[in-house]
Amino acid sequence: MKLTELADLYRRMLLIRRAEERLQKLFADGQVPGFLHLSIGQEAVPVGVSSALSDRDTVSSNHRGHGHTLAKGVDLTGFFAEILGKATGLCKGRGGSMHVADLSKGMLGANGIVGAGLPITTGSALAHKMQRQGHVAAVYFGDGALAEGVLHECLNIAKLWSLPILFVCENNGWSEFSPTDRQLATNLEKLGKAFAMKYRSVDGNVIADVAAAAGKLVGPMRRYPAPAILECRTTRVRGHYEGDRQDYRDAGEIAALEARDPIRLAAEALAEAGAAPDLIAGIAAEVDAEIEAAAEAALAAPLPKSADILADVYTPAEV
Amino acid sequence: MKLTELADLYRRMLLIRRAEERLQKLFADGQVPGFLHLSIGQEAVPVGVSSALSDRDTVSSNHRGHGHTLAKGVDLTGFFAEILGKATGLCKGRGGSMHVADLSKGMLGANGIVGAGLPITTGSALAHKMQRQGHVAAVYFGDGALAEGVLHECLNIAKLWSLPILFVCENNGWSEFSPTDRQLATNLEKLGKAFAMKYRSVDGNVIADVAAAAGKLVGPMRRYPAPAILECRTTRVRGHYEGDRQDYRDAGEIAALEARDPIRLAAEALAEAGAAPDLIAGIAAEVDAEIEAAAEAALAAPLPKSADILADVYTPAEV
Amino acid sequence: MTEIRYIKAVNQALWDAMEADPSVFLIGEDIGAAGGSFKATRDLLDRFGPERVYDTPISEAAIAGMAVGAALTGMRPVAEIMFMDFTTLTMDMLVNQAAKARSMFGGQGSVPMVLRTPHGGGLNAGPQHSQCLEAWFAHVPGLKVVCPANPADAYGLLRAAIDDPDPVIVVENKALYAMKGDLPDAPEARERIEIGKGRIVRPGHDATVVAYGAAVTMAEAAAANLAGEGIDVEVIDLRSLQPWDEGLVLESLSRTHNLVVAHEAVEAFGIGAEIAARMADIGFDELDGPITRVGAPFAPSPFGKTLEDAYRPNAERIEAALRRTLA
Amino acid sequence: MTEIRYIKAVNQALWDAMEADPSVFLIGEDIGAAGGSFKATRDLLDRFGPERVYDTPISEAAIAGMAVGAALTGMRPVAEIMFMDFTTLTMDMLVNQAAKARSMFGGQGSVPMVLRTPHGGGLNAGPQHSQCLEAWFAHVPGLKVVCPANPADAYGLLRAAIDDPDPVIVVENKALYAMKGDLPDAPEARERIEIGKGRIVRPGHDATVVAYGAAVTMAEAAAANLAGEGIDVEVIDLRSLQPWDEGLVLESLSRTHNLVVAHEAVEAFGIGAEIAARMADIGFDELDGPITRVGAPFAPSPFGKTLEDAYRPNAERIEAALRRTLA
Ligand SMILES: Cc1ncc(C[n+]2csc(CCOP(=O)(O)OP(=O)(O)O)c2C)c(N)n1
Ligand SMILES: Cc1ncc(C[n+]2csc(CCOP(=O)(O)OP(=O)(O)O)c2C)c(N)n1
Ligand SMILES: [Mg+2]
Ligand SMILES: [Mg+2]
Repeated sequence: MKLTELADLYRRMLLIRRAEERLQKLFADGQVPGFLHLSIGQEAVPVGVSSALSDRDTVSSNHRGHGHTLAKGVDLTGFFAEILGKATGLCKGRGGSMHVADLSKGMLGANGIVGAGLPITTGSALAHKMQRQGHVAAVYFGDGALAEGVLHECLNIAKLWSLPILFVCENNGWSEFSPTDRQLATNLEKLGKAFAMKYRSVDGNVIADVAAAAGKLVGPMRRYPAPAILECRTTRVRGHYEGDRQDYRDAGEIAALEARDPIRLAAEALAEAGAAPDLIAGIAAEVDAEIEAAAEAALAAPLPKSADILADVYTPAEV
Repeated sequence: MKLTELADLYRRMLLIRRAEERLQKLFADGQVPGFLHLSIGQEAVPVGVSSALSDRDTVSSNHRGHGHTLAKGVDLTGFFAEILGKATGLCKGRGGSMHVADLSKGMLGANGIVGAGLPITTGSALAHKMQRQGHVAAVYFGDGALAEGVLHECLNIAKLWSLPILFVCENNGWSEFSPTDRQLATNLEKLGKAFAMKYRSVDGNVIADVAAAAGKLVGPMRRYPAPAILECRTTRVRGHYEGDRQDYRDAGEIAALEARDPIRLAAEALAEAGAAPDLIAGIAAEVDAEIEAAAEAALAAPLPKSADILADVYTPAEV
Repeated sequence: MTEIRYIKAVNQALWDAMEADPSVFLIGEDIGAAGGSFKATRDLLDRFGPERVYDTPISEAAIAGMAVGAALTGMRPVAEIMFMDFTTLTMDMLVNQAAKARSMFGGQGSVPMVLRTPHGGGLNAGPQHSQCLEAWFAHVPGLKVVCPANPADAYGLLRAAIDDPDPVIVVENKALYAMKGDLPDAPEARERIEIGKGRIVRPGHDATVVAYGAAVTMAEAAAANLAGEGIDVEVIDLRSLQPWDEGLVLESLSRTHNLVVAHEAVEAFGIGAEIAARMADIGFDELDGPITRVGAPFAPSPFGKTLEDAYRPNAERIEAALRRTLA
Repeated sequence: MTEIRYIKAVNQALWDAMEADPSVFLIGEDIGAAGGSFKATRDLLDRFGPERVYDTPISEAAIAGMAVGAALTGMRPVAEIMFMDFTTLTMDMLVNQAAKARSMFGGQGSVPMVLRTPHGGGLNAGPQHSQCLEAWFAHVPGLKVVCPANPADAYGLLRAAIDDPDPVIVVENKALYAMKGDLPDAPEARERIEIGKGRIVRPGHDATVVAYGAAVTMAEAAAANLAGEGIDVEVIDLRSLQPWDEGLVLESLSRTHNLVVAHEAVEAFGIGAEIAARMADIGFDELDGPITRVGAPFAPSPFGKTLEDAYRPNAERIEAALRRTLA
């Protein structure tokens, strides 16, 4: 990978990290309504996957969707504003963290229902195939979601109809407060085999690996529609949601997280590829400024008007 | 297998066959309300499986459930009466062909919802495991049902919790009017492998094979609860339901059915095992008489009273 | 004009919509070569090919969910769920996804999907193949629900549903599939019916019966019977259940001062409850007598013939309800 | 007596029921070591072990379906669905299986299962984690539905639900989980509450407010406000939604002659519609004014604070509805 490319991916990952760290503080300050699921430790996955996607490609996401959303290139201020429940949010403050969407960027929404992104994205892939423009769809889901029946339905249909969809599993070993191995008698590799589906597993914390694998899987799909699975072994650093004290995790596991930090690994890779310390510091400064500006703008933005609760339930008739 | 045993299994298969042939005629005469899905050509499966089960073991079934029901030993007159919608039916005429049940025989019901028997039976197996009496549960489902997501959920949980359940798939190659290979990008063997589940495939039209496999799989479960899959390759001779002209099936396939007729194969096996022609004829005569008596009694039985529509919706409070 | 059956009107609407707009496609179980369990999609595979008519595995959640995703990606899917009872497997996709996407995404887009499904009894299909569950969907903000009572409406409401930018549940009635009616021969002359508007089927001034689906014909029969006694009943076909034509019902009530609501669904917590409740509020001053309702009793739809006949609403019960209101 | 929170009352009911009957067991997501998302099952794994408390994979359809099968095999499962919004994934099992088994099998057996699930807003949990869908279940013959409004009822209704031979949906209210109330210290003194019976929370003679769940406290506040103006409002807590206490409501109406129905669920096609419709029939002669309803507006539950506050019913809206009825 070229240095400029790697630097760009690093930048995107750092943006997600800093954005979530900002949200974490805002949450602690009582500024974020509702549940907040942070993806700290998982940033390489969406950045790597999105590096293979364009705005016309579609993705859908789950409850832990900030990274997926930002990596798809949505407006940062609108993103913050949405999570703060502001009128200027991407969804006018009606969705919040679990429902950020930006259809103009092909981001079909975070989702509060585990597994729900799967059929939605499968349908989006069907649309892409019918439209013959070479676009593809990607769906992010966690290892916990592997237990939902709808996964099975979608693997089957995607394979049967050769749909251009990338199933991206973020396997962080946890489903809320339970280790996923107590919830699953199978794994995605075995399921992929059962459906004769192309499957790759990567260290989801190594950006170059994720990007390379995503590129390899997505490229051919554009001309010869067919599904593929990308399983990313990754790490959930924070609790299931903010406020979760994680007393169910043992100290050893938590201590080991630091060494696998995707941001750190990406910075090391950058340095190894010959990046000057300046470059890395410069990126950090830029990102910080960008986050600060966006967060400030979002904080200053107005709350939605109460009178708007009935807006947008239905599409107004054209005039 | 001993001759007497084989003769007994043959007898049970023939009972199902003749019962359904009688129903077929009654349907043609306009005497059967609703949909009628016949299992002609599939009789060896439930008879073989039930040979490994007792009354305290539970089974649940699907829309094509006559064989499953009769093989579990339910009362024949009550069976006919139910399908004719009579007050004396096993379900007082409120269920019909798709809902025949006899809880006293561990028959938890035919089911009009494809795949619905799967979680119900998984739950029944959980109950058996908790009750520690060595009872097991078995669920019958078709190859078409393999596409329903709930299968995936149940395979996972059954394996994860080591539940004493036998998943019995009647693979007849059809899902209504479509060949199942156009609906599935996987098969049960592969799914079984994905869940590391014990799996056996048998010619579902050869009674000795089904019975032997069922016995082998069910036996150990009673002491060491664990799930297993039994896939039975079988043949749907009639249409999806009565009235279906089957113009979507080609002549070759239909012509080949005769040679695989499970009743015929069982009769041949009996003869080979040294049964006198008398024995076979005697069974036939007995079965015919039994069917005739049951059908006549059911035909003569009263219709349910209109006033009863509100009965049994809830369990009356104990006095 | 040609006389066609209700099911053929559905088929014609699908045909015309697919001719008119290449983004319309069909998805469902056995809807291709088999033409659907009730033949609503007959010949459409031949005409439009497998890239417009998708025969699916038995995966209802995926059918509904794929419709949502395709609709968000520029298509106009029309999904078929073989029996309304099986929509129980699609509720997350319809209620949490299709219904909410536009609103929870701040009005960014729409979900122009249609889900067709037949409800109702009369076929002795038993408790899992006869249910009328439309009240569930009418309770869900973001969904629209229509229920045509005759062939012309089956055509017109389905065309309007397919044109509609929002998700529409089109509830057809199995027992009406064989009903005959006229449809214009020229495609241009075949009309869409506006979603949200009801229709006065029979004017009258003594009482109003609000009905939909199979109950419309029953209400007409009840009205015809009472006409012999000099009781003049107005019959309204709602056509659309969400939104429903509150204005039309209120206007009628303000002329007749008596109201009966009739449908095939279970009475308790059914569609009729909302109509009645609303009129007991905004129409209270117009009411001369109790609002009565006719629906199925509180029991699963039974299988046997005598039982199902006793279970299903009919003209006699609507007549009795009218008499009680007018008493 | 000890003062405990609503969530603890749920926990105590589960504890006591499990102590009393070895066939009672729990099944749901993260209900074991984690004690449930809202801590309803805290300590129960420790006390009763993994053979009575089953932590499941994320498989809602299987959870509900397994409860049906276990109930048919002699057990008394109590399933937890983490948010009522996720019951959308369990509808086939609850509606086509649990609700119908007894009736469609001709009364051969019963399905003694309970499904507990929290509804309602107030946590800014957004459109997919706040819905009140109880009207769906109340429309389904064979199901019972209860909704406790305080800690004592949370205990008493859950115990009754677990004892009940038929499937009961116990709808808890998330915003009430922290509410405090008294529970007797001696297990024998802790009472079950009969399913199907409501309770007069506050007697009055000018108007009746029928409410349930979180709306009960709102109705009490509205009544207290109006009392200052000499308007004497009776408040009824339904407790049980299916069956509901028609007799109690009618009796109250025949004293007050004015009726308001209030709940947190969306107003249109909600529980209130049935109450109002029924009273507009059997209680018509008692009514002095329109029956008004208070519920959420016809929109998905919005996320943002200002929006959610504006969306949720409150005492002011109940007061306004009372004034409109009495006007
Ligand atoms: C249908 C459904 N069931 C349960 C939940 C509650 N829930 C939210 S996240 C979660 C665990 C998801 O684990 P995983 O898919 O591995 O994602 P992760 O949180 O690890 O990123 C659960 C059970 C839900 N939101 N939707
Ligand atoms: C949930 C659901 N979807 C669809 C149907 C309609 N249906 C009834 S039987 C059937 C095909 C089942 O095929 P299979 O499971 O192979 O059983 P077979 O009829 O071959 O015995 C379908 C689609 C249904 N009853 N339930
Ligand atoms: Mg995880
Ligand atoms: Mg089959």
